Amino acid sequence: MFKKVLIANRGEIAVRVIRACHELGITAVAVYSDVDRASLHVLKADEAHRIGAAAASESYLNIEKIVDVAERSGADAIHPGYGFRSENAKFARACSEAGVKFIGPTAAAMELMGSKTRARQQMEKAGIPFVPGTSRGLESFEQAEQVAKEIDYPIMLKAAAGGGGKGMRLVRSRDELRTALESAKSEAQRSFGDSEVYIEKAIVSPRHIEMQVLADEHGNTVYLGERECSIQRRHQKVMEEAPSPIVDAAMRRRMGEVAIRVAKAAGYTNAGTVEFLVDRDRNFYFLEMNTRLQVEHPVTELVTGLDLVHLQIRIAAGDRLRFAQEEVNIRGHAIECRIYAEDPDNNYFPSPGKITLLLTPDGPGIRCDSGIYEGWTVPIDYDPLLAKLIGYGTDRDQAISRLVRGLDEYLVGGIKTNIPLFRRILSDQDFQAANLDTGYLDRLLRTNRVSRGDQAADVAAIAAGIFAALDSAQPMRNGIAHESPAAGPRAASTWKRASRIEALRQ
Amino acid sequence: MFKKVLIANRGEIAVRVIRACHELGITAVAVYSDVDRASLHVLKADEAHRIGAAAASESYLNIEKIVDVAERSGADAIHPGYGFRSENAKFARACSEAGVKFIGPTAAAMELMGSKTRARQQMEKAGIPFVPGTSRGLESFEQAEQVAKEIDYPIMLKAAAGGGGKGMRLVRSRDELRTALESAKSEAQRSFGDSEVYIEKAIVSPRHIEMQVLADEHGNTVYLGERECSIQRRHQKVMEEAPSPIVDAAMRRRMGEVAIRVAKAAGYTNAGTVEFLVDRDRNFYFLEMNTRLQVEHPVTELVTGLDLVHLQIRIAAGDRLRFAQEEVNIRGHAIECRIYAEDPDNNYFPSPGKITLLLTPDGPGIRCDSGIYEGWTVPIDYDPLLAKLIGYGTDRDQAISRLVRGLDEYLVGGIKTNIPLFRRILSDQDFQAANLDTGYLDRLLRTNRVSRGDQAADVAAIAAGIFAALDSAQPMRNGIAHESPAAGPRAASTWKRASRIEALRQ
Amino acid sequence: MIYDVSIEGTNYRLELEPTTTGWDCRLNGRTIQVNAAIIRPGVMSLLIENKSHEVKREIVAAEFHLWVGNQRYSAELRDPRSLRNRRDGTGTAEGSSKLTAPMPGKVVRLLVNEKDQVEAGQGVVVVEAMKMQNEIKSPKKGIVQKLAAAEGASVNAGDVLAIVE
Amino acid sequence: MIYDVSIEGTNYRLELEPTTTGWDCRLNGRTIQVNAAIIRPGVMSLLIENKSHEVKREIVAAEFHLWVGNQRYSAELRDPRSLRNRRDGTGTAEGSSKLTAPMPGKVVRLLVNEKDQVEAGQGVVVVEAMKMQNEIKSPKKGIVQKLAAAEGASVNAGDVLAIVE
Repeated sequence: MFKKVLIANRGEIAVRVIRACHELGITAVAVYSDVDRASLHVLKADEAHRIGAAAASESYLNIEKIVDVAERSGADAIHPGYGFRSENAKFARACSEAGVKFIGPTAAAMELMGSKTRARQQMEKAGIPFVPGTSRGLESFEQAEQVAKEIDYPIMLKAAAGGGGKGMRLVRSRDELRTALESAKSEAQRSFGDSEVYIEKAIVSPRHIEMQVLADEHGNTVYLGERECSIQRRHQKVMEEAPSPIVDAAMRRRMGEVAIRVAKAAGYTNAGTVEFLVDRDRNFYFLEMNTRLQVEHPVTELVTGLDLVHLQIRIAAGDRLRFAQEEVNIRGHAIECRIYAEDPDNNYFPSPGKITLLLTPDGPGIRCDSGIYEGWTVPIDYDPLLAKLIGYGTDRDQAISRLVRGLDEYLVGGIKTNIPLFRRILSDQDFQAANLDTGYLDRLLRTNRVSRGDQAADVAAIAAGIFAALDSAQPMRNGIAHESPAAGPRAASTWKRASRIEALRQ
Repeated sequence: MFKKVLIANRGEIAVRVIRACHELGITAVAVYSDVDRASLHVLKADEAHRIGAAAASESYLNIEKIVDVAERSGADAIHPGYGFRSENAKFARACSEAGVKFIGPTAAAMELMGSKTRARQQMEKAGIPFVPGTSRGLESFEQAEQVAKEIDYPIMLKAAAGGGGKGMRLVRSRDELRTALESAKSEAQRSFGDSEVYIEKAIVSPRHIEMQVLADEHGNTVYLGERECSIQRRHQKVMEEAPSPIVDAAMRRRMGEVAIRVAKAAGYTNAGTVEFLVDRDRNFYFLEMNTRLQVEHPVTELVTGLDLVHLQIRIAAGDRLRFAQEEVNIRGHAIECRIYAEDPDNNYFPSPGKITLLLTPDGPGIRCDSGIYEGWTVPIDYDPLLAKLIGYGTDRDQAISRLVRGLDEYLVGGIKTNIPLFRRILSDQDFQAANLDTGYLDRLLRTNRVSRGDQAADVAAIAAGIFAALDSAQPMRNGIAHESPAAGPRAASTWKRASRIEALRQ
Repeated sequence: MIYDVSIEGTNYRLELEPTTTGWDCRLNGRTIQVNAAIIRPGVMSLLIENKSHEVKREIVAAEFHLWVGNQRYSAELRDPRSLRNRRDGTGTAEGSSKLTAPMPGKVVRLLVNEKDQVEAGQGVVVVEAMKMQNEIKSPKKGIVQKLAAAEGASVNAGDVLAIVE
Repeated sequence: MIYDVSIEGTNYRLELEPTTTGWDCRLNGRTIQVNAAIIRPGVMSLLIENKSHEVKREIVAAEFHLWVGNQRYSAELRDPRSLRNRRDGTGTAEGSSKLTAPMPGKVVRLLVNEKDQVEAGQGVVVVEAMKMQNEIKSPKKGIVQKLAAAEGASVNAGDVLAIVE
C-alpha cells in the first residue's frame, strides 16, 4: 500500500480523497493555489504545498508543478480527482516518468477514450452498440450534409475532444446545419484546442444512463450498477440517482456486460464510467467512457456499500479485487444533488462570495460531501460546485423524502445556491414518477414556478422585529424572549454576542 | 397514515423521530421542559409545547401533561423514543384511553416484558433457552442461598423490575451473598420502587448480543439481524456493532427464530429487541426483551438499509410489513459510538455545560445523530448522551477506519466527552480482533494508557503564540500569516472578529 | 417598540413589548403571543401559538433576507421614530436600459456593436465566472447606445456592461 | 513578539515576527517558517514546513487548551514583558485532603460519618448528575474531619464535600 498520496485537486473531491487516505492510513498531501490557502482541503490534509496563482493554468492544471511537489514530498502516488487534469494522458505519463503512480487508468487507455472518434472506431470493432453516425471527424460541410441526409434528421454535432456539452449542437433540419457546424467547431476549438466535430443521430427524449466499472491490474473487471443522469441543464448533470428507475436486473446485466467489454477493449484499469444513451424502447447506445472517478460516484457507493476511492487506491497499489461480480449487492436507492454556487432566480449565474451562515443537514440517510465552511469565501476562479448532498433510502420514495428533509435543513447564507431548484424537482410529479429524459429539466424550468404560499410572511415580519429589538437590547436585560428564567439572561447575552458578530461582519 | 405525531422525548432521539415524521409528511409536535426551550428538538419540530420544570418528573416523565398536550394539539399518535416513559405500560394505556395511538407494543406486552420474572415464566413455557436460575423473585436469604448452591457460583442477582445494570450484583461465593442481596434489593427499591430480586447463573466472559424484531399488527414478525453490545461500562452500553463478529448466517437464523418465538409468545407488535447472553461456545440464552426502539438502532439501519422509525410509525398506523424475512439483506458493517458528556480523565463523571466550539464529522460512511449545537448548554438534569456517531463500511475494518477518521474530525469544546475513549478502543488489538465480552471495557480501562507522543507539543506552542499575537493584532494589519495577498487582510479581520467573539464568550 | 416591516413588498406595522414569558406582539393590530430564543448568531427559534419556526437571518451587503423554514423573504425594517429613511419596497419598475454584471467575472465576448439594434432577450455580452460563460441579455428591444466593457476586462458585480435605449 | 509558552508543563520560549508570507518563528532558539490561517473563531490552519495542522483553541473558565489534530494540550502563555504573572505550570502536587464535587449535581447519599476512618479509594459521598450516581472517593487513608454537604443538597463544581485528614 502507498505511504503518501498527493491529491491534485481542490474542493469537495480533494476532501473526500483525503478522508479515504486517512482511512487507509496513508499520508495525504494537498496542493493549493493562492486563493485556496484557507480552503478545507488544505486544513484536512497532512501536508500542503502552494503551487501558484489562482488561475488554474498556474496551479491545478500545471502538470510540472504538481509532479514536482509529488517528488519533493516523496509521494508514492497521485490521485487526480475529477476535472482539471484527471483525464489528461500527458499527466498520467508525467507521473509514471517521475516514478509516481497515477491513480487511474493507463495513459494509453485515457488517450484512446479521450478521442471520441478513435474510441468509436475501437469500440465498433469490439461490437459495442452505437448511435448511428460518423465515427470520424467531418472533413467538410458537404460531407456533413451527406451524412446527415443518410441517417436522417434530427442529428447531433459533437466535438471529438469534447465533454460537458461544449461543442455540441442539435440540428433539426438541413437549414440549421451550416450555422450549427460552424459554431460547434469554433466552440470546440475554443474549449479544447481542437475543432474536430462529428455527427450522430439525435435520439428523441433520450435518457443518459451510465455504468460504473472497476478493473484491477490483474485482468478482473466488474460493473457496479448504473446511474441515471438524465437531469441536466445546459448538458451538465445536476442530479443523479442509482439505480435507474427504468433499469431492471436483466437490463443491468446486459448493460454491465457491454460496459465490461468496453473496458476490456480499451485495456482499462481502475475506476471508470461507460456512458450510454437510452431511447424510449430501452435500447442503449455507447456514448463515451469517462476515465476517472465521477462527481456522482457516491450514489453507487450508497447502493453497493463499497468505497470507490478506497478501491481506486487499492487497485493502483496492485491489489486484486476482493469480490466477484455476483457478490456485488445493489440495495436501496440513492439520489445526489450537486449544490452549486449559482442563482436560480437570475438565470443560474455563478454566485461566488463569502458564506456568512452555514447550516448543514445530517442524520439518517443523508450524506454530505462538502468542500466549504462558514466564513469561507467561494473564489471566482473555479467550478461552482460547493458540495454534494446525497439521500439514501430503502426505496426511491424514501430517498426523495430524505433529500427533501435534508434540503430543508441546509442553508448556505451569503451567496446564492441552486438548493431551491432541487426542492422544485423533488416535488415535481414527473420526477416522482421517474418520467425523465435529458430534456426534462429544461422543460421544467420553462414552466411557471408554483407561487409559494406566503403564510410565513407574518412570521418573517415578527422575526424581523424581534431580531431588531434584540439588536438594540441591553445585555442581561430582563424578560427577553424566555419562559425559562434560567435561559433568559443566557439568551440575551447570546443574542448580544450575535448582534455584535453580525455588526462586525457587515 | 397519521397526520400529527407527538414526540414524548428530548435530545438526539427526539430530533431523529422528528426527521422521520418530516420524511413521512407528518407534523411533528415536540414537548419541552423549561431548560429545553432552546434545545434542538424544539427548533426542529413543527409545534412545541412547554410541559413543565426541568426535573423529568415534572415534564418528560409526566404522563398526564404529555397526554394532555397530545389531546390539545390534535396529535394522532405518540412516539415515546427510548428512556423516560417508553417502556411504561401505564403511559401506553393512558394514550389509548385518550384515543391517541402509542407507537410501540401494546400495554399488555409491555407489562409482561416489564416484569423479568413474569417474562421468564411465559418464555420458559414457549421453550425459549434461559440461563439457569430462578424465574421468581427471591423470598428470603435462605432461598437465595439454596438456589445459588444448586446452580453453583458464580451467580448473578438481578432486579425483577430492572434494567440498565441497576440492582445487579455478581456474587462469586457464598460469603458475598448476603451483602450483595441486600444492596441489590435496596438499589432495586430506590431505582424502580420494587425490591424484587432473582438469581441467575453467571456466565463467564459472556457476550451481550441482541436481535432486532419487527412485528406488524397483522401477525407478521421478522428479525433484522443482531447487534453486538458487549462493550459496556458499569453495565451500560458504550459501543455497539452489527453484525456481531461471532454470528454467522446459521447462528443468526437460529437466534432470529428464537427472537420471533419470543415476540409471538408475548403478543408483540412494533419494534422490539430480544437480548441474549452468549457464552464462549456460542450458546445463547434469553435475557430480556426491550419493548422500545433502542439507542443503537442505527447500526441495524445501516446494515439492512431500513429505517426503523419509519417502520415503527407505519406499523402503528396499521400498515402491513412490505417485505418478507428472506428479503432482509444484511450488508456491510456498522459500529456506533455513544458520545456522552463525561470526563474520561476524571472517572467518567458527567460534564454538563456550554458547548463553546463544535466541529462535526461528515462524508462517506459517517452518520451522526445529534441533539446538540454550538452555543447550547448541556443541562444537568438528563442523561448525558449528546449524540451518536455511527461508522459504516464494506467490512468491519473499513467501519473501524471510518470511525477513527470521524472521531478525528469531531470536536466538542467547552465540556468533556468520552471521544478519547473511543479512539482508545478502536486502536486496541483485542477490539480489532473482536475478542469481546462484557468485561472487555473494564479490563481495558484498568490497563495503563499508552502515553501519547508529544510530537505535536511544538505545534501547540507555536499555535498558542500565534493565537495570542493575532489576539492583539490590529484589523487589516499587513503581513499576517498569509502567502496569499488576497487572503491576508481577510484572514486578519476574520481573526479580529474571532478574538472579539472569544472575548465576549468568556 | 414599533416597527414598520416590509416583507416581499408588503408592509406590516409591528408593535413589540417584552414580557416575562416572551413578547406581546401586535401585528397590524392583531395580538399574537410570541416566544423567541436565539440558537446561534442569525438563527432564531420562534414559537407562535405553539407553532415552531426556525428563522434564519441573511445579510448580504445592503440586502436583508429572512428564511422561515425553507422559504426566503426579502425584508426591510424601519423604526418609525428614527429619521433614517426606508428604501423603496420593491425595486422600482424601472424601464432601465443598463445591463449590469450579475457577478464578478471577466468579459470574454461582445456579441453586438455599439449602435446595433437588439431584441428583448438577445445576448449582448458574455461574462465568464467559475468556468461558466454567461450571456447577459438585453431586457428590451432597442439600440445599443454604449458598450462599457471591453473584451478581457474584469468586472465586479453591478458594473455597467452596456446601455440599451 | 516574545512569549513564554507552557505546553503540558514544558516551557518554551517563542519569538514571532510577521513576514509577508507568514511568520518568522524561533522556538527555543530554533528557526521555523510558519504560515497560519484562521478558519473560524478558535480554529487555525497551521502550515509548518509544509506539514498541515488543524489547531483548535478551547477556553473553559481559566483553562486554555489547544487541540492539535486529535491531541489535547493544556497551554499557558505569558508575554515576558507584561507584568501579569504566570500561574504554576502543573497543579501543585498538593497532599490535599479536600473532596470536591467534580460537576454540579445533588448529594444523594453520605457513605460515612464524621470521624470515621476511611481507606484511600473508599467512597465518601454520592453525587447525582445527569441520571448518574457518582461516588466521590477519598484520595487517601485518614479520618473524615468534616462532611460539608448534607444529603439532598445541590452542589456546584468545585464545592467542598468533605475533608479527610
